[in-house]
Amino acid sequence: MTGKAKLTRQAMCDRLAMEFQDGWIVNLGVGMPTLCSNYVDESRSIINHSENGVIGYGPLAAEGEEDRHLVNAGGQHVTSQPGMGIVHHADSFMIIRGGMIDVTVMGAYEVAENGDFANWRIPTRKGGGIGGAMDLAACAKRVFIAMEHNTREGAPRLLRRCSLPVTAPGVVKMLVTDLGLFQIAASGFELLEHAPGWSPQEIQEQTEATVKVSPGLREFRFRG
Amino acid sequence: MTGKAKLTRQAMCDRLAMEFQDGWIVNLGVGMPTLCSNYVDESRSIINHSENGVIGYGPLAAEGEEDRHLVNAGGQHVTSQPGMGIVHHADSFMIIRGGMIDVTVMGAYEVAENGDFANWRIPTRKGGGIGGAMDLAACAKRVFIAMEHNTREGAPRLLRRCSLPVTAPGVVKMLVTDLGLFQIAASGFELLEHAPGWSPQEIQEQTEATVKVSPGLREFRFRG
Amino acid sequence: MVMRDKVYATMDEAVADIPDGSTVMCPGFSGVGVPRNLLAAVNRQGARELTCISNNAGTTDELVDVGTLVEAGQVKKMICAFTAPTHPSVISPFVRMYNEGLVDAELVPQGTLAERIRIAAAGIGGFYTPTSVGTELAEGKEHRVINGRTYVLEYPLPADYALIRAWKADRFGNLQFRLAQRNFNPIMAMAATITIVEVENDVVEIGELDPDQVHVSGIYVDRIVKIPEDGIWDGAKPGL
Amino acid sequence: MVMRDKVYATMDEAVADIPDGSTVMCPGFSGVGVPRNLLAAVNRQGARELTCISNNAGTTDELVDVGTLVEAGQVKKMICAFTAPTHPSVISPFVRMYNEGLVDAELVPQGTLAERIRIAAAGIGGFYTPTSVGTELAEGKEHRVINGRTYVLEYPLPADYALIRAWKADRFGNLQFRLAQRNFNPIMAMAATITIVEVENDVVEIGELDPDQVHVSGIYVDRIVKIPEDGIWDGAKPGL
Repeated sequence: MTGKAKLTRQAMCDRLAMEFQDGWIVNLGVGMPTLCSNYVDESRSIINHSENGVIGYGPLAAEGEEDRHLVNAGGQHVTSQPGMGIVHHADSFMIIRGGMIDVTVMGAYEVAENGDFANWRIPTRKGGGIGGAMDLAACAKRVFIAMEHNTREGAPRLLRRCSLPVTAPGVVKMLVTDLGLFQIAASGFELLEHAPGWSPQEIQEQTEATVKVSPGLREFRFRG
Repeated sequence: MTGKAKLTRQAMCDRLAMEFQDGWIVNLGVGMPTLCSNYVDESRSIINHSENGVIGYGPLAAEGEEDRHLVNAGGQHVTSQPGMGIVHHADSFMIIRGGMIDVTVMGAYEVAENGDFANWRIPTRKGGGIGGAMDLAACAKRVFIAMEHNTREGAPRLLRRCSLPVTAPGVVKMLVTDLGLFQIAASGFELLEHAPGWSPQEIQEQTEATVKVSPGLREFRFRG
Repeated sequence: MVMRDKVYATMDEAVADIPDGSTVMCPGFSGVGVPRNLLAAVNRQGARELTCISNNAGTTDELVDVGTLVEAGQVKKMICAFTAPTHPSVISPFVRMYNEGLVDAELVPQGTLAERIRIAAAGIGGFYTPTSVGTELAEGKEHRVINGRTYVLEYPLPADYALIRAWKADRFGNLQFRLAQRNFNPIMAMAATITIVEVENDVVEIGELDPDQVHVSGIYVDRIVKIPEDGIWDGAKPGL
Repeated sequence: MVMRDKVYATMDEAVADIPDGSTVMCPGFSGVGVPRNLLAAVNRQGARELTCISNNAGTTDELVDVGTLVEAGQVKKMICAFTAPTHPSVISPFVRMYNEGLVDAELVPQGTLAERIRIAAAGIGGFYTPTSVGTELAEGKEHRVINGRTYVLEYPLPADYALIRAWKADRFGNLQFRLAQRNFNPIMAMAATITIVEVENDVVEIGELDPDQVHVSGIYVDRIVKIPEDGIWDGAKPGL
């Protein structure tokens, strides 16, 4: 392992959020992905959707100003925003299964070059935590993943095939790690942007799957 | 045909309405069945449900006092009533298919001794008019029918088997005609109450199916 | 952050791009909640070979409804819960044309119609309903016994366009309906690719509707038009 | 005409008849809309061998939720969307007992859970969903390709009782929810045989709620209890 700096979680999520297009409906998974909401391009209309049926909520509530009835899917208190609307859980998943979510951003344990990903179960532990992940993964128009490039022990997470039970097969379109931004095409992982100071070769060394280098490879873009 | 008086439509529907029990949710079909709502036992809570998602509406609106947004399934303007609630069409049929309707009252062309009835299609004419009848017939806890005992031409309508395409098989529990009140049991039509002046024998003569006479046979009960 | 403003100036602009051959959802029940102004605009616009999904196929009265499009020869097929008149003597334009073979139709029980529309919006591939079992309409459909009860399999009914009549809206497209006006409007608004709304009452600023009292989220709505003073109203105009 | 008054004086009276072996729906999501007072009453009442349907199986905090019943040994089986902790270090009573084989569980994707509850209320025998296709959870389930997409068949999830937390109610049982409190509450209220509601705000007279703004019709509600001053509130009490 090199001692070079890796991307912060906030930088990773800001970068994904730059991909959100005007008019998109966005569902941000629990944990790191919620950081995507910190990057807001004021010229774009981005609608936040949460599994519990809150459509169009605003930023996190400041401490002491929480509305006890208003939380996102991660249980964080969020703020009310003009144009917000509420539906019940079955109607909320009509939105998800109906294909209205333009992008869902989730964390993962593993992502494979065929677009499979795994984030709900570790076979050595009993049970699993699915929540809305399988519905979102199967039905959102795009699945983006934000995760560390390697496990804490340094094992690779960008694999030829997932070793863990998958959440949905073949759905991941874009992936950000602390080493760069990737898209998944028919040919597998393609490195679009590399963390400053990290060469494609160095990133390949941290990766089990083959990393193809995009013809337009550039340095990682930070919130500007 | 005899010249004896038959029951009026209002008397027929009042009689069925006497069967409505406290707490029942009632769906009244277009036409004659809507007359059932004229008989109101003030001590009973009867909730009117209409296919268009109006739950708990009140009596017909007086002329000049119609609310243009409030109609029942027959397109009649009805009145608002305390406790009323509105749902959309899919949720309205959740109520119906979900088995929440204690009784549906409908008109029919024919009723058979096995509980089949027909009210949606005449094979000599193209097309049919189903509306909510098939959902109600298949899913309400009880199906009551109100209809004339014979066709205008004098042909019987209480049959051994329906000659017309059925709306639902084996569902009719109670039937009122202008000659009396019947229940349908495993053994077929059972005459419970006869129109004044009509003997069971005379009623049988107007009927194709066998009419069993109830041990408790009595004269038809009018609104008291 | 901004939310999109979806207000169009006229009914005609809002329906201008509906091409021939489209599938169009037309809500309304017993004359209430019918998008009469949008239907009149589609009639003027002239799109043909339409498949229309609606509870009924038009009445015999003078008001604009889906039957207006049928009578004008714009409709190839109706998908609805009534293809014959309730009274044999009441012959709507649709009934006459259907009897003459000038328009096709698919007859669907009303609850099945509503749920087929809902599952089109809900991303569900099919559902098992007890409705129609044992009738002519179930012939040829897949039957299945689940927990001792017999059901038939029904499939989703999506559409390219939904024409919606709402009571109130905000400029983002959050909608409210009044009383029996609701009927098929919310589920059709959710099931169509493009949803176009005519509004009886005010189109208010974003933020003026209580989020707990939104009947259809604006994420489902694409175009909004306020019914003009000289538009088609049912009875008295709201607030007058 | 009268409408039934369904108000009960206490939580304990409202849950007194829940027998051992019942299936009980427990809504709530991220700690909001959880029927904490009714769950506390069921805990006092002591019904055992319960099957509970809930998004999750309880948290590690001190607040009463379905996990309270699990920890007390009242629950035989959980049907929920989480049977493992999100963070391996956060071991709720349920997780510990599940790992030790003291409680059974069925793991269901959240959208499938919601729709299975809804179709139980809707009289539908089953539905085809794309969710879970290609995963371990779809193994052994019937698959079907409809219009080129693969779905799995899922069945209804009914219950004997639903414990509901609402914002407002009238005495007939028409309910309103506030913001994210809505979550599973409406569909569970509709799907259970007996629906029991704890109300945060006022229980108002019949006729005081706007019919257009009723989130659950009173026809689905059997018992209503106002949360008492010394009941279990989330944060500050409403209106205070």
